[in-house]
Amino acid sequence: MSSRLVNWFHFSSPATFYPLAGRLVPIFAVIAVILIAVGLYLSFFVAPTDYKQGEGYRIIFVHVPAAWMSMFIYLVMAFWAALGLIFNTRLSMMMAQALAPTGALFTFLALWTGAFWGKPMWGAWWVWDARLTSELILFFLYMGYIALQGAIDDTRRADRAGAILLLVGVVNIPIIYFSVKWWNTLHQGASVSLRGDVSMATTMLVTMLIMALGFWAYSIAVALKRVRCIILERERDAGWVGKLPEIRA
Amino acid sequence: MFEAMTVLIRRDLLLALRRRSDVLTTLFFFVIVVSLFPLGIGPELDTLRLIAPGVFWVAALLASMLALEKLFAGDFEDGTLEQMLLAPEPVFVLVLGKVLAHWLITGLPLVLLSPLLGLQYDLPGETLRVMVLSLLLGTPALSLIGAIGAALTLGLRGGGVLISLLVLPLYIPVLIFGAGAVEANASGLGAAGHLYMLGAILLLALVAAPLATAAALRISAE
Amino acid sequence: MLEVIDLECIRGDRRLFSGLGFTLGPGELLHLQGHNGSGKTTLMRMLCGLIAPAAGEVRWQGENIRHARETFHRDLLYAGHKSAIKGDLTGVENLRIACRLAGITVDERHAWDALERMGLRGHEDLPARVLSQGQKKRVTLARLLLSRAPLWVLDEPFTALDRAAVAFLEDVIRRHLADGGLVVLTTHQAVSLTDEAHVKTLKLGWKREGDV
Amino acid sequence: MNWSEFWHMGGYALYVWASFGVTALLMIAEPLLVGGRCRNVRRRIARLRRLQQEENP
Repeated sequence: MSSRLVNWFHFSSPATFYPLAGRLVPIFAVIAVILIAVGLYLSFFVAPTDYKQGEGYRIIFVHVPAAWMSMFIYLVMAFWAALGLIFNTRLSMMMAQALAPTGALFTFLALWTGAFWGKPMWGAWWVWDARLTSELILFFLYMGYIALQGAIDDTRRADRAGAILLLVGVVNIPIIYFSVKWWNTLHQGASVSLRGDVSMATTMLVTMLIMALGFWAYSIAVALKRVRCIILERERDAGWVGKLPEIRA
Repeated sequence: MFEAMTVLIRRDLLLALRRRSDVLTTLFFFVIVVSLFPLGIGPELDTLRLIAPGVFWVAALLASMLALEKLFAGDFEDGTLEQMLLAPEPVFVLVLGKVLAHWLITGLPLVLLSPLLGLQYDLPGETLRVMVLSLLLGTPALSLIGAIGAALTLGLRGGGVLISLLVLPLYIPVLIFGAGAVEANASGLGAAGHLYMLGAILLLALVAAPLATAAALRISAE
Repeated sequence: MLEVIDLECIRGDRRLFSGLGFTLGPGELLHLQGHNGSGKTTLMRMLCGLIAPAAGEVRWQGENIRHARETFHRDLLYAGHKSAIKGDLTGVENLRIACRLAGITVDERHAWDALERMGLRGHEDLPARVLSQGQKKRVTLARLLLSRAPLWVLDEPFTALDRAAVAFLEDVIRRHLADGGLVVLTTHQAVSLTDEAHVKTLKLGWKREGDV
Repeated sequence: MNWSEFWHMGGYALYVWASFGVTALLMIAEPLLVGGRCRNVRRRIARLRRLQQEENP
């Protein structure tokens, strides 16, 4: 076993990962705050007013990163689920479970901001645009995973059942997106998609990237904090939990 | 190799014959849902003709999902599921048999009945033919994908609602291409493209779904 | 030959047992003892491969059962708490289907004969739901007469059986052991099976490690 | 760009501030909720351990 593999597994035991996560949470939290602050400044004061949509288009600086994150987090959850099933490491299952609420949050935000952007631009709160519809279905997938986790008491079964659902879901996402796109173009003709016509000035793209990275750092911080809770909940009888300073105090 | 599978199929069909009520409830559910819409929307035939594909497909989808809960529940309670997991055959082959039997009991009757119900919506012969074809390709895919949800939620309280939450998002492509095929045919676009896609989804489900269901069964039966 | 090496089981964040190890050779019977909830049933299901162990492994004929799943299942017969019987099918149908699922084709006459020897004369073709608990148990155990699997894992086989059935079942098990079969069973009744040389006991729950 | 124009957001004030506002709200609420959950878990474990110590010192 190469040394790299050995120490990689070293962190896969909850006891060693718990303190590491504790140190990482504040670091990523600070990164997130800085990036989002810069992103907000850019999106309000630097990005030019769009000639067609005026100031309203600035909503994309929240809508797009949230949509990216909702998809990215689901893929990361599926990655942890696959890892957990193959190596039978319970920690990766916990990571997938820790990411779920944050992923659902970003999906909801993507839908919320999409609606608030659609109203002034297209006159309707909800537009059956291919991307928005797929986002809605992704939200159902998140809700399904969280409901399944909640319904099973035995944590081992909950982990592995959730992992299977994630893998089945991740295989279906391209199919769902393709079928929704086909359905969308078929019924409405090539409807102008929400972002199709906004001229992508470089500053806008940069702002979106910075906001996305900020959201990414935020997700890691929240997920790591939540995974610490999950580890404590599951390892409450373990000896090392008893010796923790915050428990003994 | 398929000997145990055929045994399972014959057993489930025998059980369905012995307990006819299970078969009929799914069928009547489909009939009732399809008949409700004209009452809700009004008797104008041209509007009915417009909404028919969607109504039929959503009704078929809900009927198949309702029947899912009983797919493994009976075997789980009386212990035959354990014997299935301990059979010398690969589990996904047995799952294929179970799902095929389930489709023969709940899916096929819908397909055969839909032309009759189509008359309620004054659908021309050609549209009815495409409707039956799309349902014939779609309902097995629904059963295969639904089986994953049934296996995951085995023995859980509130299983029925949970299954629908897990499985509905995965049903959407089948619904889109199924209803789309009928609608495309009615509007003269030709349904070939949709039916091919439906066939592709069915093939993918045939290959992948039993494997996922087998793994889920093994986890749930622990 | 059944080998269990350093087996550990965690159920719902609680460790039921760990470091469990024993071997069972042809003609030997392992009698699992322990208070309720000590993990007897869990261990039996783990021996069958229904439950994945948290650590350690179970080997049959030197091969880990998780790798050689199909061949192991051909040699295994598991009778759990549940009857594994369909209420709507008759005793004969249940028996024939159970055997076909285990890979043994049994014709009508053999099935009737097996059920008769299990004391179910006249009840063979009744739907199983009308049978009493004891009669259902006999239909389940009728598979032992027709099975060729060397390894039997029986969970509380004697419950709900009357004295005559218990005696008959002990005789069946004795003959199976004599033919070089292996049996793992749990029971609360006093069991006078074979001479002590071949009977191993494993106490669970009293001590961390099982003493064999 | 003075402040009143900024808040006005070219007539899209409602939409822009509803989007950014809810995003900010949720992204502050979630860490607080998780923090609360962690504190409860720690407190419960600490109480359980104290009980165990009293039972068999």
